[in-house]
Amino acid sequence: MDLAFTPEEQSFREEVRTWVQANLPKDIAHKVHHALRLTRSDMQGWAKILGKKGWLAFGWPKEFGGPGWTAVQKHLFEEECALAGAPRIVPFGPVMVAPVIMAFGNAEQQKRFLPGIASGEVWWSQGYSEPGSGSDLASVKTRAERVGNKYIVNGQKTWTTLGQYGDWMFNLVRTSTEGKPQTGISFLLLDMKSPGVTVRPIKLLDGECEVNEVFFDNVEVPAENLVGEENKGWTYAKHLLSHERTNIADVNRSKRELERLKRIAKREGVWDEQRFRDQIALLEVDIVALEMLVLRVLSAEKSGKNSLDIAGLLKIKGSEIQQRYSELMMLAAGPFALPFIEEAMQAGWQGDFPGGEVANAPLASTYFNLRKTTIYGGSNEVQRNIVAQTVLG
Amino acid sequence: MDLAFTPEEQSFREEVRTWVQANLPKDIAHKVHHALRLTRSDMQGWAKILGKKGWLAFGWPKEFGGPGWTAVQKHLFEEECALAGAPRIVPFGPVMVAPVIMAFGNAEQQKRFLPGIASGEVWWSQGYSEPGSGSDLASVKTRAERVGNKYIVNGQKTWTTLGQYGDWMFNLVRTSTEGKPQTGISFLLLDMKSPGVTVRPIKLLDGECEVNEVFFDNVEVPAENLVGEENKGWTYAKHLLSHERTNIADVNRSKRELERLKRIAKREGVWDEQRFRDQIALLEVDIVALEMLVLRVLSAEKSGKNSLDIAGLLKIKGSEIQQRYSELMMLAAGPFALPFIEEAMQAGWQGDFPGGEVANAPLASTYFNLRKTTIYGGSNEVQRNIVAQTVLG
Amino acid sequence: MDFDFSDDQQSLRDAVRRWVDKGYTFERRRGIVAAGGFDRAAYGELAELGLTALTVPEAHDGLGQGAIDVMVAMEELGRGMVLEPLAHAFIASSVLTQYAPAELQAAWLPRIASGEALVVLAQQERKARYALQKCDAKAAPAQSGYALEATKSIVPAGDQADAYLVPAQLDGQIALFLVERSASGVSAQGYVTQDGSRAAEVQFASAPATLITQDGLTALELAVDTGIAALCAEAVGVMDKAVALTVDYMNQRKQFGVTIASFQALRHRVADMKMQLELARSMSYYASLKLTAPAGERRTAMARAKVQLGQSMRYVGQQMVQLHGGIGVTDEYIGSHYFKKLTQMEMTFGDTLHHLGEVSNRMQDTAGVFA
Amino acid sequence: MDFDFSDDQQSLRDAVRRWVDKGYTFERRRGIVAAGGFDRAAYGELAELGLTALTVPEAHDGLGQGAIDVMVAMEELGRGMVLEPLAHAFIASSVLTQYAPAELQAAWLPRIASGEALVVLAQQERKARYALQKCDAKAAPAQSGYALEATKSIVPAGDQADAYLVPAQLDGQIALFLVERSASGVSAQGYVTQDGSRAAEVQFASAPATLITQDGLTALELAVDTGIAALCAEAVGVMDKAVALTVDYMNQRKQFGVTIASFQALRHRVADMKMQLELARSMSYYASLKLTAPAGERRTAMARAKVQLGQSMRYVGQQMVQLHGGIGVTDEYIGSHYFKKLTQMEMTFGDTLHHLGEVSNRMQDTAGVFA
Repeated sequence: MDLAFTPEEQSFREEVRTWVQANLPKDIAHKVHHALRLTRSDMQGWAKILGKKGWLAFGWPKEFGGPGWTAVQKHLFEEECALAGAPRIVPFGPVMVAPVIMAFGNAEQQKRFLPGIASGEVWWSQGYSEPGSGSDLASVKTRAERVGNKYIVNGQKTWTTLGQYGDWMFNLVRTSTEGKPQTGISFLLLDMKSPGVTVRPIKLLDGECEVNEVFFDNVEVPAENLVGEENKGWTYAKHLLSHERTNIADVNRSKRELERLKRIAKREGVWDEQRFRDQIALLEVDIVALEMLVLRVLSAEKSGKNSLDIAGLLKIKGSEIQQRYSELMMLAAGPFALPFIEEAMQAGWQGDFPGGEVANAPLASTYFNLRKTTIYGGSNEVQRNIVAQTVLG
Repeated sequence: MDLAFTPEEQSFREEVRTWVQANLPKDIAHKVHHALRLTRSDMQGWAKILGKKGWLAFGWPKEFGGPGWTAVQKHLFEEECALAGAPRIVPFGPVMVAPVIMAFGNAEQQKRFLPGIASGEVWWSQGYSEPGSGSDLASVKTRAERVGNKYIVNGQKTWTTLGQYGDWMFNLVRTSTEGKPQTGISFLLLDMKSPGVTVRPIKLLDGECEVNEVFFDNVEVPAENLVGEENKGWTYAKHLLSHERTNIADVNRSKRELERLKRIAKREGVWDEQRFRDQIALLEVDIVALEMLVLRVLSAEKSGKNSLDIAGLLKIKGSEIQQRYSELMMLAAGPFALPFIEEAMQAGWQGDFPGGEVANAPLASTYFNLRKTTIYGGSNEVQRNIVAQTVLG
Repeated sequence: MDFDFSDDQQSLRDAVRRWVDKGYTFERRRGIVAAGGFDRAAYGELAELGLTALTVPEAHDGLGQGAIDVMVAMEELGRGMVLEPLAHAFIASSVLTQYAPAELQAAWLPRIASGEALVVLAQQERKARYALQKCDAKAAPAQSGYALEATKSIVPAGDQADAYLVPAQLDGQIALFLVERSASGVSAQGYVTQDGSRAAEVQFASAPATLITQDGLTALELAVDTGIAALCAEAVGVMDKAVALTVDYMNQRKQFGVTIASFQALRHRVADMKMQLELARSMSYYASLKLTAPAGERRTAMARAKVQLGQSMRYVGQQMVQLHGGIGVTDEYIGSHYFKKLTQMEMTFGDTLHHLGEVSNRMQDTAGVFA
Repeated sequence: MDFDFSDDQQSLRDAVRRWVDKGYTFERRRGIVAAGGFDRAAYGELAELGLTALTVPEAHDGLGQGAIDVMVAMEELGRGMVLEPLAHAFIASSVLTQYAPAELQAAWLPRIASGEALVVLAQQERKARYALQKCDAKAAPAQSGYALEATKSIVPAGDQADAYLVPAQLDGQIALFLVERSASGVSAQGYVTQDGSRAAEVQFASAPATLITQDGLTALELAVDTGIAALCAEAVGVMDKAVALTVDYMNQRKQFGVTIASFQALRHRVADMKMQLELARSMSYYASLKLTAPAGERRTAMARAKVQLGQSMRYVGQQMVQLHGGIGVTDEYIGSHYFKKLTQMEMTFGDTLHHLGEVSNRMQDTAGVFA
């Protein structure tokens, strides 16, 4: 047992750090460090910079053009990006659909889709959830009817994160109503510029439009965009969900935000109030414990000796921590977190923020926004079901 | 709306207070105030004093020899007893079986059993739970077979609180296995001195024997000891359980124990530590909120205008508060709550308690003992089921 | 000891609830938020219902009612998340009645009662957080009355109000002043807050001020306590509705072929929401019933109440969102607005940790409703 | 970064587990508790397993192993709730090795390694609670060495041990001494503690003492931190078993015609127990891995670990009892003993609130496993 990273791992970290410092645009990092709103071009701009370096596809094996990193290297890369204030990599392309295409797509599909994902040129969206189908994914109703060499798609997806920017979309669609709900699902890639696709942004409680409804009205999808076999999509979907949980703990980001929380507490005068400070201390313990849990998973992956089936724990604890730091930031500012001035959440705003501290502007919105973390990606209730299943049978 | 008690209620309180002060033996109050162990004669002694005054049956209507008090008067009586350090009234006779005998027993049974209960002469035990039947009471298996003018009882009861002192016992027994489990249950009164009755005390985790197993081996019970009709016992049992929940919040006792907690905190030097003191403050808020909840129920009973169906809430919150004050008492003493010296929990022990403060002796045992409060009387899980049922349907 | 409402109080509740249900729909509210978070017409309707006059003495054209009537009204306004800051009418009325010179009372109380004048407490300063005794605002004697130098933040409807109650330092202690918005040197910059209501930064530059009392801290404490009691009642209304919304949704939303109301883990969460709601309601009663107690007892009671309400609001709000899932975080759905309202209320008049400190500092040997 | 155990560590774990399962059954343990809570024979068996020698340097007939080996052993002892205070062998070995003069090391370390000498930390004083710097014990130079005046409480196996490590004031600062139980002026009054183990009040009346170090507070901090790391590991073993017992019971106990493992509300509680267990295990690794870090970093790490472990122990212990229902509070059932053990451990070497204060006071700008 050894807590230290190997010299090779440490020099890898140094390499990443140096590169990120040199290549991450300062204005973008500023926005991330202050929770200011990111534009499409902030997100895609950074994706393309990573893509050029070959690091947007950081989780891919070498054979598909990825760097072929170990689990520890991926962790270190993500940690350095997070601490430097890089935007979260939008996962739908490189992290979610790409592994499915690699595992189940044909050579033609791999050649056609993977390069655009790896370069950051093509923005992918996710078509999983539907209005009646949230935690219960197998109940998807969006129909895809095979007519000749096309599928005709009708139905509706929802909670499509950043779908308003999407070029392509991967979808779970129903191609059969026979047998168990799971057996009639197919995995379809769909050009969002196809006729019949309508995207309607959903305004969330923090005032931002981060998710969308996507409607399909007789959308024609070439049959060649079917991944794998018809009616086997549920298998691929599960494969994808297992990848979605990579870094689900998001502990690196929480470490960065803990530092920010401390800065806010100092600025707002509660750092020296024991009662408030203790709350930060409790969070600090939570974050260290979560980081150790993540490191244990990495070590198990690295050695292959012990498997640690605790993705559910990472999701639950990671999301609770995100909610808690945002809550404490808001409570630290107290009354001065209450003004809702949308423009003040944009970089470069020159107005007078109440109390004079514009850095307080996004605190409540972030708190509101992060309520999603215990709902999406498999709600924490579903995660507890899964954990209980592994423990109790 | 008015928070103050009426002048009549206040003078009633004065009357009770004066009487309790004059009649509650000092040595018993001392034990209660210091959580020292009570003997049978402490408990029965106080019961007989109350019985002589006519107040052991304080919840009974006048027609059966009770004082006929209002809900508020009962509350004030219990509060004065609790604050003065009177032992809890052992409820199995006056609070539990008596209302069943009044409501469903015949005149003969009422004449035969009620006077001994009201005077405190006869100690009753409860025969509800069985090893396989805790939260699921309807699954009782103890059989009572009618043979002539007798029932032959075979089976086992458990968790019989203070059953080692019992003279009589009321039992749920199975007289039929037809139909739903609920329909074959009868309510039987049983002389514990009958041949074939064996009482085995169960030692609990705090070292005390507070509950018992009771075995029945061909115990003969005269048929005249059947309450109401055969196979209708479930109805009577539910009637009893509704009475069991009277004062289930136990807020008066918690108020007394909060005062004791503060004394302990001062003695142990944590009263001036903000971190510990805040925990007491949180408990104080909990207790005031619970007391208000209790007063609301009393007011509703008094006026009959609004019914407040929140017995489950009183049980849940009341028990959680009991567990919390005992936990804080133990934590206040910290290391000095760790010695387990049984004799030091008896009144008048003259030994040297570690650290010199013998009042710390029972703290951990009390904490351990009170874990029962979220389990018995309908576990808090069952209570939450009930509350959810009233809210969600 | 009696927690029944009088027939008059029941009628008051019915009238306010009717108005909220019919006159202050979610659509109307949404329009008011979009237009800046305050609607004078809606405030006028509150006045027509008699609410602005509720606690103004009859001698000043008010109804002379007490804290329980306020509680009833605020609960109902909470159910509809009414944006207009009626609580400040109760604050102004109680402070002016108890502390202001007769002529000041005569000048303002009838206008407060009629709804003609909206007078709000302008107390928050940047460095004060929730501490009432921290006050940098300064007053000095001037030709007629006093001149005020101050910056006050997050003043409810601060650019719409007609006058402010302003604490400021005078001769080494905090005094309380009344300043009209139309006075020279007063400027207000308004904005919407997280719950959709309106607030403003208000600057006082040598603004002419009328002294209410030199015993300003005591008066300010009464003002805030009046606000806390009203807020507790309002929060009960908000939570009552939040629980009802959650129950409705859970009985309708299906997953895995059954309503989500059938999942035991979620049912227990609802039981805990109900617990928090009823504890909160109990402590709201307590706060209103203790509002007329001697200052020390009153302050302790408000701190206790706010600790319970703060915990309840956080739990009920967060669980409401969680039990709704995705729909619970959308702007379109009414529930998310209840959550934001509860969040803001926890941070108004002192948050939970602040009041926990108050309770902790004020603890006595014995404790209970009557101690 | 590697959390795998070496083959030797795995063998160690297997050996200790075998002994616990076969040699330290619940029945034997119950007998030891009834007989006073300490069994020298059992301690001898620990020595035979090599555990008392684990961290003693090879030069002193020890095995010269490190904190991870200790962790492995303590986890397994925790699973069996072993009463004999092995952790104090590690404490004595680390303190003597790092602070004692050579001749003192030579005199005691081999005997500690062999199990011949049980040396325990005697540090608790009535007024100190968990503060290490509070110490009323006094030492003064005497003919040969020092004379000690002290009363120490809750000393583990205090009337069975062969010697004590005792902090005491000397020349205005805390120094650390070794005192033999057989020395004149030493008297010990033993008793059983809540978890069934033995402790004693130990009086030192002009007792002859040997100076270990004048830098006693630093040595005491190392002693306590060594104890904390061992305790964390032990607690993981206790909790691991507690969760397993609960799972077994839930899959067997039926109510309403089904196993109680089928109730979702209870299942989620088990998921939370598993969460607490794995967070605790992670922080136990962290504590052991940080035991050799510089003192400041080490102290911070131990405080963080103890906060997590404290929370975990309380949750797992309380839930274990609750999920068992009535059987969980009986003396007959093994589970209640795990609960009592966890309760006592939370209050050993500083409770959760104490260590939260340590974490709070020690916070830096950045935080994480490597900061």
